[in-house]
Amino acid sequence: MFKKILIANRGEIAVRVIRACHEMGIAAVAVYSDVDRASLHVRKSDEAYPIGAAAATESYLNIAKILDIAKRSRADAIHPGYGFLSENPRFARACADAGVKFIGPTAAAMEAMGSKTRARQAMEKASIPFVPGTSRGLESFEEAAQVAQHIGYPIMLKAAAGGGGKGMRLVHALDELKSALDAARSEAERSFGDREVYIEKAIVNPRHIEMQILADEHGNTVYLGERECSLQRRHQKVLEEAPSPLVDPDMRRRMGEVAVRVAQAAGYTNAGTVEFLVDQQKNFYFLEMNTRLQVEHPVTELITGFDLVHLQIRVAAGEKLPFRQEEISIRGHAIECRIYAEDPDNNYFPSPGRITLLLAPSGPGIRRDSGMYQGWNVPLDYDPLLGKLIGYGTDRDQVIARLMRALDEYFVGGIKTNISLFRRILSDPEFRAARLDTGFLDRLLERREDKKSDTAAADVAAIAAGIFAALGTSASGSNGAADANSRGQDDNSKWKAASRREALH
Amino acid sequence: MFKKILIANRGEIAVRVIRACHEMGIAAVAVYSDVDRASLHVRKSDEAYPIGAAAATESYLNIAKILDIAKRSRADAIHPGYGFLSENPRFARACADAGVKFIGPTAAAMEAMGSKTRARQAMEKASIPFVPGTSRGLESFEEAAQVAQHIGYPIMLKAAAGGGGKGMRLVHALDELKSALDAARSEAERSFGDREVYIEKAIVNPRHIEMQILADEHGNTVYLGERECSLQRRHQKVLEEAPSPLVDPDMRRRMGEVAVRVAQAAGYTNAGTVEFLVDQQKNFYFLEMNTRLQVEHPVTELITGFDLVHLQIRVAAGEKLPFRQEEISIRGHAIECRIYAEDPDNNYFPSPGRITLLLAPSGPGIRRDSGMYQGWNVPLDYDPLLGKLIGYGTDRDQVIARLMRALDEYFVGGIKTNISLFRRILSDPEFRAARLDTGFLDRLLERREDKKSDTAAADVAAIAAGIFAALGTSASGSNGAADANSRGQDDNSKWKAASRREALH
Amino acid sequence: MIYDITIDGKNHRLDLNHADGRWSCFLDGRPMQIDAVLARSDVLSLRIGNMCYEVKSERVAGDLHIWVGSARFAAEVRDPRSLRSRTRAADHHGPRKITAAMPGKVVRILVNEGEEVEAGAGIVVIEAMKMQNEIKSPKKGIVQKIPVKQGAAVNAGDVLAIVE
Amino acid sequence: MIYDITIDGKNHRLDLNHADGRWSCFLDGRPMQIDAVLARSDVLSLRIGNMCYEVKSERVAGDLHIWVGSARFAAEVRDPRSLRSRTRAADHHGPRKITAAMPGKVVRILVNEGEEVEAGAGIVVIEAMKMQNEIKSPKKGIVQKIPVKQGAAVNAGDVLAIVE
Repeated sequence: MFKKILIANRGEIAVRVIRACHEMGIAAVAVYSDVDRASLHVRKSDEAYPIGAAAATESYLNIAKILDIAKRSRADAIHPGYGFLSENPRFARACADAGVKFIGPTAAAMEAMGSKTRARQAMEKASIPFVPGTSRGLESFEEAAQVAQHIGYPIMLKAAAGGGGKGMRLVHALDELKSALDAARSEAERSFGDREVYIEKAIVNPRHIEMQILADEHGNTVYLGERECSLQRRHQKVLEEAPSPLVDPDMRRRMGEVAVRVAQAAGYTNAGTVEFLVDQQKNFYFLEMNTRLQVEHPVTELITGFDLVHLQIRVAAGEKLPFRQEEISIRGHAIECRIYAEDPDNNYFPSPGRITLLLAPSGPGIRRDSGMYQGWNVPLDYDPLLGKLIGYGTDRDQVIARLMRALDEYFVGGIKTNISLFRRILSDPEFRAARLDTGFLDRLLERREDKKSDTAAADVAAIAAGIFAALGTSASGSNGAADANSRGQDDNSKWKAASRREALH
Repeated sequence: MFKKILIANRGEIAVRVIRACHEMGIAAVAVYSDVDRASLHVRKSDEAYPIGAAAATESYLNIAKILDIAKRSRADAIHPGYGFLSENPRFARACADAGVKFIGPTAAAMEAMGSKTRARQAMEKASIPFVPGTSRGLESFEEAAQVAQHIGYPIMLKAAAGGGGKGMRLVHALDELKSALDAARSEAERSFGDREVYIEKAIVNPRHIEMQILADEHGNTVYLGERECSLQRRHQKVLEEAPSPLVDPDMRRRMGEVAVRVAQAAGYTNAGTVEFLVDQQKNFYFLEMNTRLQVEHPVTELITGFDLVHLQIRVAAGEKLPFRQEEISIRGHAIECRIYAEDPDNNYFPSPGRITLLLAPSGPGIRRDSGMYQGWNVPLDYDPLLGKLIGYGTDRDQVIARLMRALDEYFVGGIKTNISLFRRILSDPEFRAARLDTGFLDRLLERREDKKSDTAAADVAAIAAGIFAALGTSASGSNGAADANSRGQDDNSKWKAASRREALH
Repeated sequence: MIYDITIDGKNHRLDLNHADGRWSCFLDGRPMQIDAVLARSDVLSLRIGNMCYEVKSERVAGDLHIWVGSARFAAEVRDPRSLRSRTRAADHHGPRKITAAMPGKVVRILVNEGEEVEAGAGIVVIEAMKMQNEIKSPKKGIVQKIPVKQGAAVNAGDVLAIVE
Repeated sequence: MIYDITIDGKNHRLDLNHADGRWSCFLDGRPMQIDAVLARSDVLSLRIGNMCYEVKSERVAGDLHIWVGSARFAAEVRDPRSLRSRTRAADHHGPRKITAAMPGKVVRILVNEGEEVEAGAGIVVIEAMKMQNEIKSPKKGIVQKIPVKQGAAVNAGDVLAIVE
């Protein structure tokens, strides 16, 4: 087993991996950019090294610097988390060259899956069902027009190197095709340095369902059940659940077996995710493979009882899978809410800043994976994911009720977060009935939230505002409310000081 | 279903029940004594009523006051938690008389199990194996001597009304019997107002294993697996796990079926626990039944995937059990650590006071049920249980490693706690090998903890102590450490103020 | 102590006094039976009658929010005896300031000082966390002043423009 | 700034200076490369070389504890230039005070003022959380003073007896 693992990441996933290391008796090495010295992953690490400026290219994306730290700290493996370098075959290869184990698939497997067109070619060979369309980049507008007519509109133009919705265009008819093709190509060029674009049939209101797989380095590959990831905004997932309410045991077995064949076709090792589009007739089509740990891996952990990061590390250390397919069972239901520093009143624009108060939920069925803490200044340089609230219950209704309860306990003061969005989603009748597709969230957000004016609660707010001001006033005096439970030590918010000044004026 | 439930308890269990109520859409009514206004269960309730002085007899044990609040608040049910009135048949009967549903068994079932001798008589009738001895109170010393000789020394003298180790004496030979009998009788009289004492064969180094059962009001009774509760100090449990490492599926089934027969013999409804002593040949003997929710119920919840408090409420509302015995399966392993406000350096004497800093663990496999918060003043009037840290893992080794990690994250500043004790237990080779019996903890505590002096860590402490003092010094000035992450708002600890004064002197 | 309190745009007058461990409270003239404990800084456990509320207080970019359970209210508290707060209250009727809702970088300025803009017209573009946000004019008017420069870092609450 | 620091009974001299966002640090004359961030009050993220430590600080009943990860150290910090701390330090050599480790009630007083006691002899019995605790003399000596009365409530740190 490894003695020391370098975590080439930050935020909640770095904390997640550090915890796994500590549970396995492995020392955890953190790296951090200039704005991340006070981050939770540094606090929780055993060793920590600065790696440069805030810009990711100077730090978390800088292969040479990270490998230099691996060497200086004598780490024998690197966990890349998700994002940053996690799906970069050059990094995987550089690790191998430097004699440090990359905890993930081989560079070759990544490359096979990294280009969507190459992946489609491989799947074609392995007889995997995928969304109809081309498996090669489009040569010309004429070819595009021909293919589109052949498979029928609407069609999707997609960047071969794509991800995160970049270089993607939905085309309803021939007259839109030319400009869409040009736009997709130039966006692909700008985003990925690769203008290759291909065509897929557009599936109307599809569901996005993905299958977790795990493969050891001895030829054993298993699937660990699916996740329902249809709730997306701007092609970014917001809430995920497992199992999918759509998938029955037979469909799960069929999708799982296809996912295992996809992984085997790519010579895949370690944890990975095979994404499928599912149409309204429950046909499923291979979409792409994510060659890393997913943000939403905890929902799979909760329903299977396994720890995927432990397993990633054990597989990377050369161990065989400790279970066979038939020993994996699914029990209960899990849902993950991605807590972002985003402003719901401002179109979910990122909202960094200092967290002045943090009340975290706990209790039965609640798991919290987080990279934040009270007093931390959320930097504005990275993805605004603060943490994840994951609920587990006997069934879907119970976990929904449980998350509603936990969301009511969750309070992140001083910055805007999307916590209120989850209350809307979880209490939506369509969501409760599991009528989900990738358009669900946009439709929900288009509807104005009917804020019923709660007069009683407004009265409570008025009284409380006055009491807060009054307590600020007599901070050093004696007053009953404060005496009943000695006052917090933490008192010098500007506002209180201000109201104190005013009251004494 | 109930609309409003009154929780006749405080601390972590009151919070636990409030959470279940909120998850089920039921309003939660809290009651609190004079020293508990600032307690977490009041903060989290929907309605809260003061019920009197700190002394439990004036508040949490006062049946008339609690029923008066139930009436005023129009609660349609009462959850008693554990301790206080939870096993008091007079209370259960008073609830029934007042038309409020008591969430637990009937008064009659409690009475059948409340007296240990009556319970033994019932078990005798139902052919349940119990520890050899008398099923009736001892009339005289002569009778005691006769019975003791018949079953063979060592024997245990036990109070019929007993609990918590009170009125219990281990007797090795005849010449100790007289004084032990007198002592047990007078202690039983003092503790329970009932001097009835009976004899049981003393089982050497027994294991204490209990079986969770659940019965609806329609005649259905199931068992939910066992808990290993051998780790006790002064007959109080400290750490519990499920499943028991000793119990295999066949033994579980046999114990479970006996437990169901015990419950049925008593006409038992709702959640309950059947305690067994297990000897070194794995024979198990009925010991007693706890007619309430146990402190350690979460370990059963984690391995079965059920929520016992939800089920208690549903059963009390007249619902049928939502599953049959064969639908209950056990997966993984769970361990609970009871976090007490106790001083490990002072023989685990209770240590109330103000919590100046609370860092709580989270992440994979960690559940935290707690009644404390930062800034709270732990009152000295009640049981010192602050909360419970419960770990879940794929197997026993993983959950032990996970709890070690979580204990390292756990920090309760300002008061003494027993957190360090769990590090000792979980890293003990005997514990890891699952060689457990009820004497384990006393043996562990008799061994001096070999505190190896860690010079490197002491150097770190020295430097940190200086930095804390220096930062206190320049609290309002600018310094890099503080600037890197703007200083906590919470700064006016006496100590810092003092070091500031000194430095400026 | 009397406070003028605005909750989500609606004005209330609160007469609040504290003596001998008890509060007396009149909200808009109505007597309210209250009992309050500051559990920790910015967290109040408030009983009104026997109803129990966990109330949180926060400032985001200068704005005071009061949360009753999970419902957020925009709040302003003024002590009528205070000259300072009266002056501040008057602020709201002057030219309209457009402030940054979060820290970020000014990537583009879309209008010139002196230019007339419609309500909803873009004024500046701010970038944070890899996303760009166009800050719009809240009303029709003349852009009096744009105190920020392209490329500048701004903090939450900084004034980006003033529209008269 | 120079501090005399006692950690678990062992004395250290710490020379600590902070300028331009960097610390210079000498522990018992050895130069240490350190980097510190106060994550929140009483929690320090401390790097020494590249090793990383989460250090917590607390006071329990007047005693300062420094926790390095999960290892607790008893600490005393004195600024040698401070007269006050010198005076306090001298305290330790006077008669021995026996203080309450936690709040509770005095249920019994076992000795009289002026009585001679052995080390380990019971002095008073304190009750808290339904348990009784006998407070013992730390040394052989004469009981100078017992400032508490039977039935009295005591707070953590209160002097229960002085043994000379």
